[in-house]
Amino acid sequence: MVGLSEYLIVGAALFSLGVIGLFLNRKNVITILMCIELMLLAVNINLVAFSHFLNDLSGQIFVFFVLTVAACEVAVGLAILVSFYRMRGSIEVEDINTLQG
Amino acid sequence: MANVTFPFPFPDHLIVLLPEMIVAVLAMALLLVDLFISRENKVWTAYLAIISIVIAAFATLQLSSGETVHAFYGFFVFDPFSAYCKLLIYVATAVAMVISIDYMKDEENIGEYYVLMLFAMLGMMLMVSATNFIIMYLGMELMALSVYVLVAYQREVLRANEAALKYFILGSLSSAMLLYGITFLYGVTGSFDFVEVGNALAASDSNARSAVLLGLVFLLAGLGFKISLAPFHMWTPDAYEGAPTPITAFMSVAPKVAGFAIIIRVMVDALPAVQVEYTAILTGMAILTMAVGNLAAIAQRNIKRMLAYSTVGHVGFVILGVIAGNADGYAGILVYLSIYLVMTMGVFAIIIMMRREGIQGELLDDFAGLSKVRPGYALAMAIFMFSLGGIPFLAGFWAKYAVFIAAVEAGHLYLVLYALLFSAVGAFYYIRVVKYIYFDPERVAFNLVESRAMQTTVVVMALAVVALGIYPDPLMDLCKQALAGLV
Amino acid sequence: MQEMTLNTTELLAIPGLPLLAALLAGLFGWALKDKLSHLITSGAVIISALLSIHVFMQVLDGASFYGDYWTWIISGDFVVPVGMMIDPLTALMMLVVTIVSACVHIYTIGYMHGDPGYSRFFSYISAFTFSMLVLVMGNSFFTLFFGWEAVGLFSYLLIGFWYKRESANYAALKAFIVNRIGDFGFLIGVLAIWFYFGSVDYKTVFDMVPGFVEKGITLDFMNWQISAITFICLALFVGAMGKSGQVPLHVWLPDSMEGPTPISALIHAATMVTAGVFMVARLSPMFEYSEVALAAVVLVGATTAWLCATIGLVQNDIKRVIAYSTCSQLGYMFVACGVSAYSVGIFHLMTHAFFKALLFLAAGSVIHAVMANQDIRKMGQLRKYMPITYITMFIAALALSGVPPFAGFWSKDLIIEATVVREMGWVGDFASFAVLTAVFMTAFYTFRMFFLTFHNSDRVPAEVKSHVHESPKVITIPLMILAVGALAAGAWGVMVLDIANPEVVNGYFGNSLFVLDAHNPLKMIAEEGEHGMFHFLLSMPFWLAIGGISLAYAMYYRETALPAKMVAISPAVHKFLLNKWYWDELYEKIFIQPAQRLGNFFWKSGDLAMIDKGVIHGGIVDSIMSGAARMRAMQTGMVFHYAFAMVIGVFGFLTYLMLNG
Amino acid sequence: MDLNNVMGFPILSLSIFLPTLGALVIWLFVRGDNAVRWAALGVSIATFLVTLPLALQFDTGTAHMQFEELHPWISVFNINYQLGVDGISMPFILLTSLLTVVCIVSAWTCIQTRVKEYMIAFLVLETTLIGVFCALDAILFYFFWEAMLIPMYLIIGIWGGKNRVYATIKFFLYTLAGSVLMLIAILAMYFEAGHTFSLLAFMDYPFDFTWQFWIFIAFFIAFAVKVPMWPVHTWLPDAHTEAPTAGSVILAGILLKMGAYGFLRFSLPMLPDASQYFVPFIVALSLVAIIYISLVAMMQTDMKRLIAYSSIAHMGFVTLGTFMFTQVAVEGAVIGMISHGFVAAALFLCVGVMYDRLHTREIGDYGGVVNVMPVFAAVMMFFCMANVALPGASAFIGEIMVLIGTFEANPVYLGMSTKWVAIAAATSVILSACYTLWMYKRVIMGDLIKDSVKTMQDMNMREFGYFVPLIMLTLWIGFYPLPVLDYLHVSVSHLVDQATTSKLAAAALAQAAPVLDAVHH
Repeated sequence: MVGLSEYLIVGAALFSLGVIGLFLNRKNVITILMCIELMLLAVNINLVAFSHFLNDLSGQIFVFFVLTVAACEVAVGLAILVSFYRMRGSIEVEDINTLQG
Repeated sequence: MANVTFPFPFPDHLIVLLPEMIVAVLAMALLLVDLFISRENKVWTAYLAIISIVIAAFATLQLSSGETVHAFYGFFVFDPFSAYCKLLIYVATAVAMVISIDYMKDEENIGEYYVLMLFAMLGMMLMVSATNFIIMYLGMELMALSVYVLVAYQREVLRANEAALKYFILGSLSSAMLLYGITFLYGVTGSFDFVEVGNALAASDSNARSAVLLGLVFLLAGLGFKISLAPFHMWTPDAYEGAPTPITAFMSVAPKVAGFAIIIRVMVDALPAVQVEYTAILTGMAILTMAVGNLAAIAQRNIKRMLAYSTVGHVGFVILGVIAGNADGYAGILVYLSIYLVMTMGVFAIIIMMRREGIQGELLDDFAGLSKVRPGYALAMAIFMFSLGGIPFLAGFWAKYAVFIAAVEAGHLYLVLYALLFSAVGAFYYIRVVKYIYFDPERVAFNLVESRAMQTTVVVMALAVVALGIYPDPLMDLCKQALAGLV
Repeated sequence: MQEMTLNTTELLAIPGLPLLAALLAGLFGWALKDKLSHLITSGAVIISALLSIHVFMQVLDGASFYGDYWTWIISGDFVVPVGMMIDPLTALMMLVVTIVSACVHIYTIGYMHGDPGYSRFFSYISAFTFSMLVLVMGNSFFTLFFGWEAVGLFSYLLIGFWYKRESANYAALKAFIVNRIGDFGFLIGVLAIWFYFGSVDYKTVFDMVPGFVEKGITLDFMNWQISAITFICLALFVGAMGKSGQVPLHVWLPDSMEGPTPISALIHAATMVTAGVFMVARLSPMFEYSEVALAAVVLVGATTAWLCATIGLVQNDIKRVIAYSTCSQLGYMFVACGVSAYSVGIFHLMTHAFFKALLFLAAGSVIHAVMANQDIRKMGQLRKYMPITYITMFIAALALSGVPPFAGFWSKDLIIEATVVREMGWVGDFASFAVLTAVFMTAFYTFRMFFLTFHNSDRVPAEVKSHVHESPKVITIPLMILAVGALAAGAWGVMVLDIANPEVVNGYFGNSLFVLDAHNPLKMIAEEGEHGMFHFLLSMPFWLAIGGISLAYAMYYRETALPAKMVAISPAVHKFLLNKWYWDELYEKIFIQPAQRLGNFFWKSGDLAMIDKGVIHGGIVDSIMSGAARMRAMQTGMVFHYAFAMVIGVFGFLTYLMLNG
Repeated sequence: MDLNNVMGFPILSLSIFLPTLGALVIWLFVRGDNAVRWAALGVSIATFLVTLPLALQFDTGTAHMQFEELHPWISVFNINYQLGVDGISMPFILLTSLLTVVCIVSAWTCIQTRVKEYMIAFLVLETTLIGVFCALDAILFYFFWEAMLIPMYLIIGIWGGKNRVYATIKFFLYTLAGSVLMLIAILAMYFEAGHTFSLLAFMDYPFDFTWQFWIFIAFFIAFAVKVPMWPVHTWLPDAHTEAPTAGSVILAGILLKMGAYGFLRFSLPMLPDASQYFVPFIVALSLVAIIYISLVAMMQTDMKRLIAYSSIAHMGFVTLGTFMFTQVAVEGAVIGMISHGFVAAALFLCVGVMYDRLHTREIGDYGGVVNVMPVFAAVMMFFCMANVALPGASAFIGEIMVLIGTFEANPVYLGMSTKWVAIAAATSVILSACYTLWMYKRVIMGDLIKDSVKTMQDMNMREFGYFVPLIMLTLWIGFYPLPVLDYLHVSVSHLVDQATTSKLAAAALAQAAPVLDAVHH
């Protein structure tokens, strides 16, 4: 029987992967976007799992909102990234470094 | 599924959403209208946007009766607290628009700029009125997404893009954390509603404790990010420096107001059961924040960056009001934010005017000798700086006073002592600006880009700082009343 | 018994007139011009002198005065009244002060003629006269202190009168600071008096002394105890030492000769420097009850008398010789007071005032004649040019040496006798030895100076010679007036003032001085044996004086090789004396330099290095700055660092909660 | 006839705000440097005249606050606009208004740049200074106390000497660091004493010892920085050296007094037990100030720095007297402060006069000034002698009273009675003469050798004019201090009563009260 904790563990693993990927990856910003998606995915798994085990629909409703917002977020993010690429000619994470100190 | 029964009577208080509706509708309308405004008359977009805000403000004032009114099945609340916060947000947005007019007049597609500000404002309005994590999240994302774009608005400026990118990446991370935290709270309590969460938490057994704490920490991380609490502040200097100056001004006030409002609401409604824990976490954050903000600001040469750190430092002071956890503390936060708004907008208005031919006007050196050429602006800048430093007869003193006294009342004497010492350290970089203005000889010519609107902004803000400094009673009274429905 | 009281207005006028004149001359000197300035000031002081004589006559007839005029300070119990106390002691002092001052005023008209600071000078000396009168006429320790400080101020101003001269400025500074060391003691004495007696006026305090002594109150410092009365007396005596140039605070007095000569006569011979003696005499009701303090007075006085006499032997500056003799004579006066012969001490003070003022003024006349040269090696044979000066100086020299019947003899002889008679253990023995040998030395150096100046060979430089002439009348008349004093004051004192009369305690002074019966030296002298008119022929001092004069005659009357031979015998001793026992060098080494080094150390190492650089900059500012730099360095600009910080933050807080939850 | 009681005339408010109102008028309506000068002079004189009735109508028979004004200010926090003076604060108000006039006159010609800002800064400064001495509400006190920093920062920074930026920032931060502690102490008292900021309520409230201890330390640091006491004094020489003449005058004349006034107003009456407890500590620091600082003063080569150090030494007497808890000593401390207000101010003015001519403060650059400036030399001699505390000068009255009070205080600390403290303090008699007169000798006396000195002109009537009132006041208090002492007597004896009455018994009672109640029920 798959219980709540298994779902949560999966969620936690995904979230951790996302987080770790976020700061271990120094190459490509796209990867970062994917990591963020991964984290949101973890959130959604959590929500759905809780929703199911609590018998409460609102969690699943929230998942839809999160999905929608995530889509918007990616759209905005990619737009900014494109704009950045035009100016900098690179989307390497280590090249995002003019502002510091 | 025919017998759908609403758990509540059909929403009959939709009227309290009137300001949000006005803003939403007018913002979208403005997006269309903007297409029909010729390039030369783009300034009208700004005026229309400001008018929209004025209408919304008017609606808010009309609606506010001192009562607490819920709408949308309790997803939304209109109470004096949210009304006051919204008014602050209106003012901040409107002033940011006023000081944008000159700064942004050469940009392309300027119409969208103001519309985006309106949307960001709408997001904040939702945040301050949210009584539910879902609404809170939506408001927050609406605000954040709009601001990401605004930061990157000058597309041909590298650092603006970079700032936006960083802000975006970290903002997304923080959203994810926030959501992750919310899921655990939901898992323990089975609700997204603040009050229900609060009740459920109070009733929850110790088995769920680690889940609650996990949720709490992630939630605070997400909220802390919005108001730049260390260690979640690191986006702040970069985003502030890269953003167009009016947006920096906007960002350093309006989202902070919304952020603090939502933090107060969450703490009061949802998390009283874990007050000890969140107080401990916030204390830790406050200690870090005050140190980071005030120390790092000393080493800055760019005034926008310096002000970014100064914002971080101020946030460290403001959070004392939450730590205090009493009505005085929350009122103190409102006082602080109101006064901070006035001071910051004034400072940024002057900074914007400093951008002149070939000079960004953002370095401290660029201010050298201002007093000899433009004594009026110099005086205003000095007033703002001393006020930010918390020296009395200027309003900044009362801002600090209002939160500190609440923290002392709650028994956080040492924390206040720590805060006061760092406010003394912080005074150093403020008076250093005065030093540039008054004591140093001028190095470059001052051909300031002035306009009536900017001048008015500076004068009004300076007068307000002095007036509030001498007689802050009405403001304090107002802020106290604003808390009537909340606590 | 109804006592005769004195006219208040008259009493007030005595110090008041010089003050008024001083203010006029000082503030409006630029408008008054020289003539009016000296007329106003001299006139005021002469009137003061006449009034003083009048007062003195009345006092002789038994009149006295005691009263407060106003209150200076009131604070809680602390009340400082300001008033006057006129009794025989005061009256005599007033007499001496005003007469000498009047003579000096007149003398100054000639001496300072043409000086750019003419009216300023008159203003100063008039103001000084006022201060000195306040000092002697006051009825409380505060008036005494006021006068004390005020005379110090004017002494300072007058020593540095010729402000262009570096040496004068230095001397003025030195005089003031050394005096202040004395004042430090005085002040402590006053504090203690207030504390123990709850009053600062003489009468109240004096009345309480016997009862106070019986209580045997002591003062503790750590584990060391000292009787309160001794403490008070010693503290006050430190003040007296400073003002009266007693070893080891004597170093300023010879240097003060940098001032114009009238000043040396008035302030540094006749009046101000005797204030210490006056104080001890005035406070005899207190000193009498402290054997330790009296012994200290004797010890210091005798040491000074002897030590300064030895230095005087070899000095070549005419004024310095006289200055060292002043120190030495002041030492005599203190010895007199110390052996409880207060009346004799004051008597010597009076005679000394006349002959020493005369000596200085005559010396001034000489200096004036030889164009401001003060080196006796460059004088000689001056008697031919300035007979009046010569004669008056001769009188003064004899008086100083203690040759009868000149004034100095009477007083000095009594002092020596009293010293010898009084039993004070080793202090007494030392004092007897010192005062006796000093007589010899005094006579020797006085006449050495005298002969070198007026006899011996003519060593006056040629370019000066044409200028040498007798001084004008304004200078010689005061000399003659004082010469009368130097001649007759001693005899007058013994005859009129009954100083030597063992039957009447304190003679003329009566109750104004206080002597315990057991201490009364005059009685002891009387018990020793009958004193006839020509008793002096049998006394040692007389013969010592004659011996000193004779030796001086042998060595210096004509130009001889003796002095050089003497020097050759023991050059070290000569050098030692010539350098004044190296007191200045000693002070330089043990006080001035260490103080400066300490000041520098405190400043450089304490303030600048330790506090400013160490704590403020190195500690606080640096740590803030390095904190700022570190914060700045943490903001690397790398997104993954920022994200990492957030994650660390989250896990940090989570860990904290889990551990403390 | 008491103006206040009869007519309810807000004379204190008027004194406080008249200068600022004047400054506002000058800022908005007056054009031209000379017009600004005259207007500022007019305002300052008017303020002085307004403050005069405080002295004339003062009731010396009561220790109660007089000319009281009480209006709610910030009702949320129970902060009131409460003003009032007693015999201790009243003289300082007059001193402030008088010295401001002197400052404005002294800056007549030597300030040529930004005259208007200068005058406005001084008038605003006057407001804050008078406010400090009038305030009877702790927050109001703090308000004025801190507000003073702004004009002072600008005065030193804009019109100061070469190293002015360092000096003014140092001054600002030193003082600010001290005063934040004062704020925390005030807040702590607010909660302990039942949500009031009234100084009078603080005085009556029985704080227990722990509270007193910590509050005292916080206040002490704030006041000690201002006084300044060793070792937090190092801002003063720098600030004085770099400040323009009038800035030094007001700094020495008034600002330093605020610290000692704070001790008298806060520490002694509110925290008597802690004050007693800390006496040995403060006595030690005072003696350090008197001896150590005097020695340091002696070695200075910069005249203003020397006088600044001498100020610290003299303030050592003030703190010593303050913490002796005897009527004489405390009155002496107050007189000492007033006197120092004249004397140190005048000495700074003297240096200013010379500085205006040669633009150097180095002692070595002068010498023989008396030859060309005889009148000035006389004036400076007068104030040097006053600085040495010669009797007849006001400083003497202060010092002797402090010494008398110290000598008779007579408790035993560290195995030594205060007699020995008084004796150690009395060494100032010697040391002050050393540094003051040595400087005088090197600067004023001597032959005219330096060419630059030869060009100096004697004082003009304006310069002489501002010394005259200071000379007269120094002499007046020196010879006839009774009128001033009359103002002090009742207030000081009340203060001494407060300071020597332990609050601990009452505090214990107050803490026991609930317990007792519980027992009864």
